[in-house]
Amino acid sequence: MIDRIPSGFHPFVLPFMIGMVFVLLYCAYGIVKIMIQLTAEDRKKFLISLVTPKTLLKNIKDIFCDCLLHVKLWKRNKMLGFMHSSIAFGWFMLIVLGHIEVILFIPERLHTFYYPIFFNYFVAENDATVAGSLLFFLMDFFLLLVLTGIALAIVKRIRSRIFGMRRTTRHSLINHIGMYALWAIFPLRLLAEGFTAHISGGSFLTIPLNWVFRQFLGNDLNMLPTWWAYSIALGVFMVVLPFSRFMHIPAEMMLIPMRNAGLKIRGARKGFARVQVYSCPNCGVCIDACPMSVSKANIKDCTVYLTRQIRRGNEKRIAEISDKCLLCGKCEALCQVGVEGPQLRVMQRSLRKYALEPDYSNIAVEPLVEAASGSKVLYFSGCMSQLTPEIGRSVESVLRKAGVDFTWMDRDGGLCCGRPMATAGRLDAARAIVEKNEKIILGSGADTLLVSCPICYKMFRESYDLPGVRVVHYSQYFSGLVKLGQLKLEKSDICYVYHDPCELGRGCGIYEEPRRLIGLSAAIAEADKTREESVCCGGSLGSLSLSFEQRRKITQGALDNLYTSHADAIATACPLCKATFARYSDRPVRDLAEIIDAQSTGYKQTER
Amino acid sequence: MIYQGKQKIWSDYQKEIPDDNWYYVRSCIRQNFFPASEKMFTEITRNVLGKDVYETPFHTTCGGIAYHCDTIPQETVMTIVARQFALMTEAGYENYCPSCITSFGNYAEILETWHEFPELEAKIREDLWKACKREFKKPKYLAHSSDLIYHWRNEIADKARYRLVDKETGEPLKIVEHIGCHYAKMFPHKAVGGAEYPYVLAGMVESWGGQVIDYPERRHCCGYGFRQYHVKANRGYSISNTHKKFESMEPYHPDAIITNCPGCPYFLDRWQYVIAEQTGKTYGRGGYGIPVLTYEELAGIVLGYDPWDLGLQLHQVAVEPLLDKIGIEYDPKAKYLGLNKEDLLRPELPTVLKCC
Amino acid sequence: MMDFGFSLSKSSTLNLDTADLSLYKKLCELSPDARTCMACGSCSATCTAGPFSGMSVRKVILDLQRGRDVKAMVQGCMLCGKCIMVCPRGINTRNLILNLCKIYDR
Amino acid sequence: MKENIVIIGGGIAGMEAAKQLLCLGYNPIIVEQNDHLGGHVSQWHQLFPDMTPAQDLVRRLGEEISEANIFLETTVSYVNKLKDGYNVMLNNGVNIVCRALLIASGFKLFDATKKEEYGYGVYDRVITNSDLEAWFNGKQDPRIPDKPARVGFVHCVGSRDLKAGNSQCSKVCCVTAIKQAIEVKEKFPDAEIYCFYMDLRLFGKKYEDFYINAQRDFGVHFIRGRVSEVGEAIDGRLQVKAEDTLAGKPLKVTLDMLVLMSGMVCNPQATEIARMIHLDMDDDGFLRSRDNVYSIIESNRPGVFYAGACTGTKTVPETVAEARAAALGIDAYLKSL
Repeated sequence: MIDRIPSGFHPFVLPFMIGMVFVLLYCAYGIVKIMIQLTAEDRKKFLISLVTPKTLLKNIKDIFCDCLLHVKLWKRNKMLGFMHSSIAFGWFMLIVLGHIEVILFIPERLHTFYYPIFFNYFVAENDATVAGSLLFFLMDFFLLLVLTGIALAIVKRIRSRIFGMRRTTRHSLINHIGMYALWAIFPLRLLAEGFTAHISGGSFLTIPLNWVFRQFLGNDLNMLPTWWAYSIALGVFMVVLPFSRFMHIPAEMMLIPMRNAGLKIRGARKGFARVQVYSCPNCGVCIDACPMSVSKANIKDCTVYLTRQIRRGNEKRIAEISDKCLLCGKCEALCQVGVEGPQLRVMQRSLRKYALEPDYSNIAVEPLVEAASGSKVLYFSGCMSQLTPEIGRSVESVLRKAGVDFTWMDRDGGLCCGRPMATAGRLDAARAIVEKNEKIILGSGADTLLVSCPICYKMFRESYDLPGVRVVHYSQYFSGLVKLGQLKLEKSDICYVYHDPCELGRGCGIYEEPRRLIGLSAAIAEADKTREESVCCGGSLGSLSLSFEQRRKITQGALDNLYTSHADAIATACPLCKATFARYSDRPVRDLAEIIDAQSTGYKQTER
Repeated sequence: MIYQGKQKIWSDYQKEIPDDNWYYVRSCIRQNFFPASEKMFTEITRNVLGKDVYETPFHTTCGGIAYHCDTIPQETVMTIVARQFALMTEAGYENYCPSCITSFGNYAEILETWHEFPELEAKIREDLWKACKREFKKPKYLAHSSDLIYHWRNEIADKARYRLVDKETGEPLKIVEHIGCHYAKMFPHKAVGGAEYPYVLAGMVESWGGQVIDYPERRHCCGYGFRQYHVKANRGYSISNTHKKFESMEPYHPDAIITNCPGCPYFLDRWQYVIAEQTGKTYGRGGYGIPVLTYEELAGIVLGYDPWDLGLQLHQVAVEPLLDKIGIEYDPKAKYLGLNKEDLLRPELPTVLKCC
Repeated sequence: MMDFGFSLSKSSTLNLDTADLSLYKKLCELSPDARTCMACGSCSATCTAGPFSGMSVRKVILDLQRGRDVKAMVQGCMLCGKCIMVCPRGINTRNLILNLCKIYDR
Repeated sequence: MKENIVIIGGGIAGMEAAKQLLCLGYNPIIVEQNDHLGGHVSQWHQLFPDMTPAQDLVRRLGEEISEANIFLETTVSYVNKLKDGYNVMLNNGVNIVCRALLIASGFKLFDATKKEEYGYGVYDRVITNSDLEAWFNGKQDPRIPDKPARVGFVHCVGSRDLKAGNSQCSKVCCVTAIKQAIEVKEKFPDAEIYCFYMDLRLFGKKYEDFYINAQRDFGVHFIRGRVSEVGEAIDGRLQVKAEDTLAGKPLKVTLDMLVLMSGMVCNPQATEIARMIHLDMDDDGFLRSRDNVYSIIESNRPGVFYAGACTGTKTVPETVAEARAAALGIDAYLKSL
């Protein structure tokens, strides 16, 4: 292998170089800007995590698995996984191998950016070595891999269903330019290397192609234009990259370490939120995930369009998209990158200025503290449970059977937990409610806060400061009672399909306990979409603007999913889900607590 | 306003009023508020119209104010009223004419109650006998003294010296009529013209040349309302009611208000001063108020009686602008001279309301 | 001004001639369903915050329709959304309150 | 020779019954006091809930009974019971003997002048529901301003009102008020419309939709409270007072026009005939049916049948259905003799 061009330069590398330098500068600028936008505490946390070996290793592993191999996508759909990993990993390998070639054969040119990219143009094969032919083979192999991926990508644009996607994103012009440039890069590279293979050498792909070309075109005149074209495609792609969805490639590499460092979205548009927005690859997985997509009118309100509108700064659409969302969290659960759509929306809502702010200064907590005092276990049923009073009654009955001494904090009504206020983005007002409840709970002297409403449960878990108080959902608590033998469950022959409430499942990660308890009390079936993919009931308080009619369609969609199980009845563990489903369901809807109450006997009763 | 529509309603609410032989009973409070009014009634009916109008010094209150203030039970009021009827019976009359609207309402209510519950009437007869050994016949006709003036309005018009017209322009004066609540609101069919559009005062105004003003709050109470005024803590309500009426009639620029109840002229007159003091607002022209007259005073004016003999100097709101407009001759210097021509001294003048 | 020991009391009458309905009209642009309220009171009866703060969506809507101030009531709302669950007319009451908070101008 | 059946009243009940009786092979004879058929419906503009033109209904029925004997501008002078039927003497001298008699004399609109406090006939801008329908039908009405800014509707005028002599609900006024409110709003899009109601009784199919439409799409204001009094201001506008029972406060508003929803009372003609042949009257002032569940069209006298609003307030579809039922009832009765 010898250096063919004495100067080691040709003008055709310029488009690539311009693009490359532009991207690098842009990313550097972006990193600095985001670092500045982070709070001092977050910045410190992030920087420390980068030098902590454990997180560093995790970062490398995650970046390799997520960005190159797309492991999550493989799990979701093999075609989709193959398409993405073939392009990402293949391209990555082409770059790595290009560098190895330069290091092996012309190490003095390593300082140029472009040599590893345009290697075949700049070299001539003077002696065929085993290493060289192996490298050439690998280069052709990975090029073929990438080309396969590109071919699949083109097919996906036409028929996304093959890839398990009913709907895909409608891309913007700049995304299209980026995409076509990306698609063009590798065929052009194949052409360029094909035209050059008789000089530079090649392998199973490029050599036969060179032979074919030479049969028709007996000269080298086509060589340079194709290298130009290849460089231009690269240049265009890189110049477009920061303004297109392909920004997710560098952004995700920032997102992963930040997430691993434990950062949370704090602002609406800046810092980590910005990284999240840029990390969205616009793949459109969230469109199918979104329960609102049952209505065509809502498709443009999925997370992919939120990130796009935030990048565009279209405030009207940002507000619309943010307000409509149910905050069910399914898009986040299914997102390959991990864009936190719901939290991003809440932060957009928090930007809104209200002329009238809540004022709870008149509400005295003392009588409520008094009402809550007396037992170590404090039961909070939540305000929604007043619309489904069987839940509270059943919890009460089960606790009695199990001989648990408890106080029902909001039997005669209590303050809201504050989550609805928080989801509306009114974080200060939510804080004011939280503080009132904190006073009541801490003042009660209880050490366990038993919660039956997942909405409240999530709020108590995440936003309350309750030192010395264990916050527990009744499914967990009842599981404990069963384990301790304080509660005995008897199986009935009813078959339930369990609906994972958004706030309990995706929100708090509780999937197993309810299923175990139902399994002990009855037969259980699973719906088509279940656990992380469970479909929101449509009643969620997350949405501010969805109309009753739109919600009805969502509920119907969720019910249709549950009906796939052919179960006799629907079980859930959320008063809101229960009330919402009960409105339209063609079969009974029961709360977990009701099922347990019906099928349980207490320790004391079994003694007798 | 469709005048024919009102006429149609008026025709539905006519009452039979005998032309002569009336037993007249005075009001408790009118003689203090507007002392010449009742005097003028007897003067006009007896001397101008030549009617037999009998009165006796032995009659008492009808008990209406105490009844409406919830201080005596209805049986007591009925017994008082029974005694009044006994006096009439003893005097040989059967047409009863109270001067007070509250009394008129009281009598009407009691007669109606006895009609519906004859056993109650029997009990009252017994009570009266036990109390003062008197017996009575129920009056054959009950008419308020304004009903009588209404009945004789055209005769008065024939004898009138003045008409209710602006002497400069010849335009009819704009007169607001205010009917006491207990005149028609309880028993519309016992009132001339009914409760919604009473005709008793409107008829006088029309006969005597004036033009009746119908304004949105015409039906509203003058604001007296017994307990509203008598309990000082409630007086704010009382004056607010009056204020509401004045605000409503203001756009019409009435020349005078004519009333047929003891309390109404008093409150419509005196509250104008208080409203002026409290809000700085007056409702007549040039800082004056709107003169408030009883129907007897108005009858006296058109018949040409001396305004000071009619006691008009006892009104809070100055009547001179009205007298001037009609063209009535009077001696301004005689305003505060007593019957014996002795100087009664000048009253203290209000700060806002202009009072000559 | 002379002190009589009493004065004109403020009228309790709702005067629609002088009532300022601009806030209600503005709200109806954002939440047209506000118009369909039939004052059944379900929202108030179920209100979580109501017993503590005096909030009542029914009264808020009615008072807006009569041009009266609703500040204190709205400030007592905790946005729990139970009223949406019970509204027989499907009014998005929670969004209505949020919109009202947004445009409030008194 | 077809059998005569006298139908008293040529409104839609009489017309529909005549049509059915013709089909059944009888000779219906309609006695109508007005110079035209169709009764109140013929004076109406559009019918709820489908906004059907009232004239279409009357015209259609009129075409279908062209073979019937119709006496217009005719009243019943005397009816007397014969051994097996009735002798009906008309004021034009005609004498008819029939075995079955159908009373379809309908209702009379409550005379709104009786509610003196509302000032119908006294104030310049107070009209009734039927005045408004006449105006919709193109009749000039000087009481209706060119561009009213505020229009009020008073429900239950002469209905559910002991003091007006009618304690019953007139049934159709709520939905009629809403219909007319929408129609007025369509004519005067800038006008604010206020409906003063005590209860909204929107019992029929599509009526509630009407109500929601009026609220949502036409912004009609519904104020719960009976109007207590109406006064005329100096500019001729009307000052209306009511208790806003939802707010628990008195309410007042100045309107450019007020429409009184006059209720239904029994047609005096029915009372007159009832007296002649001893038909029972109900305490609501309407004719008393044999019972109010199963035999609404039957009277207490053999051969005398009822249809429509002579037995109580009825909607148009109810009236038509009763007329059909009455025709069948007469047929069955005559066949049973």
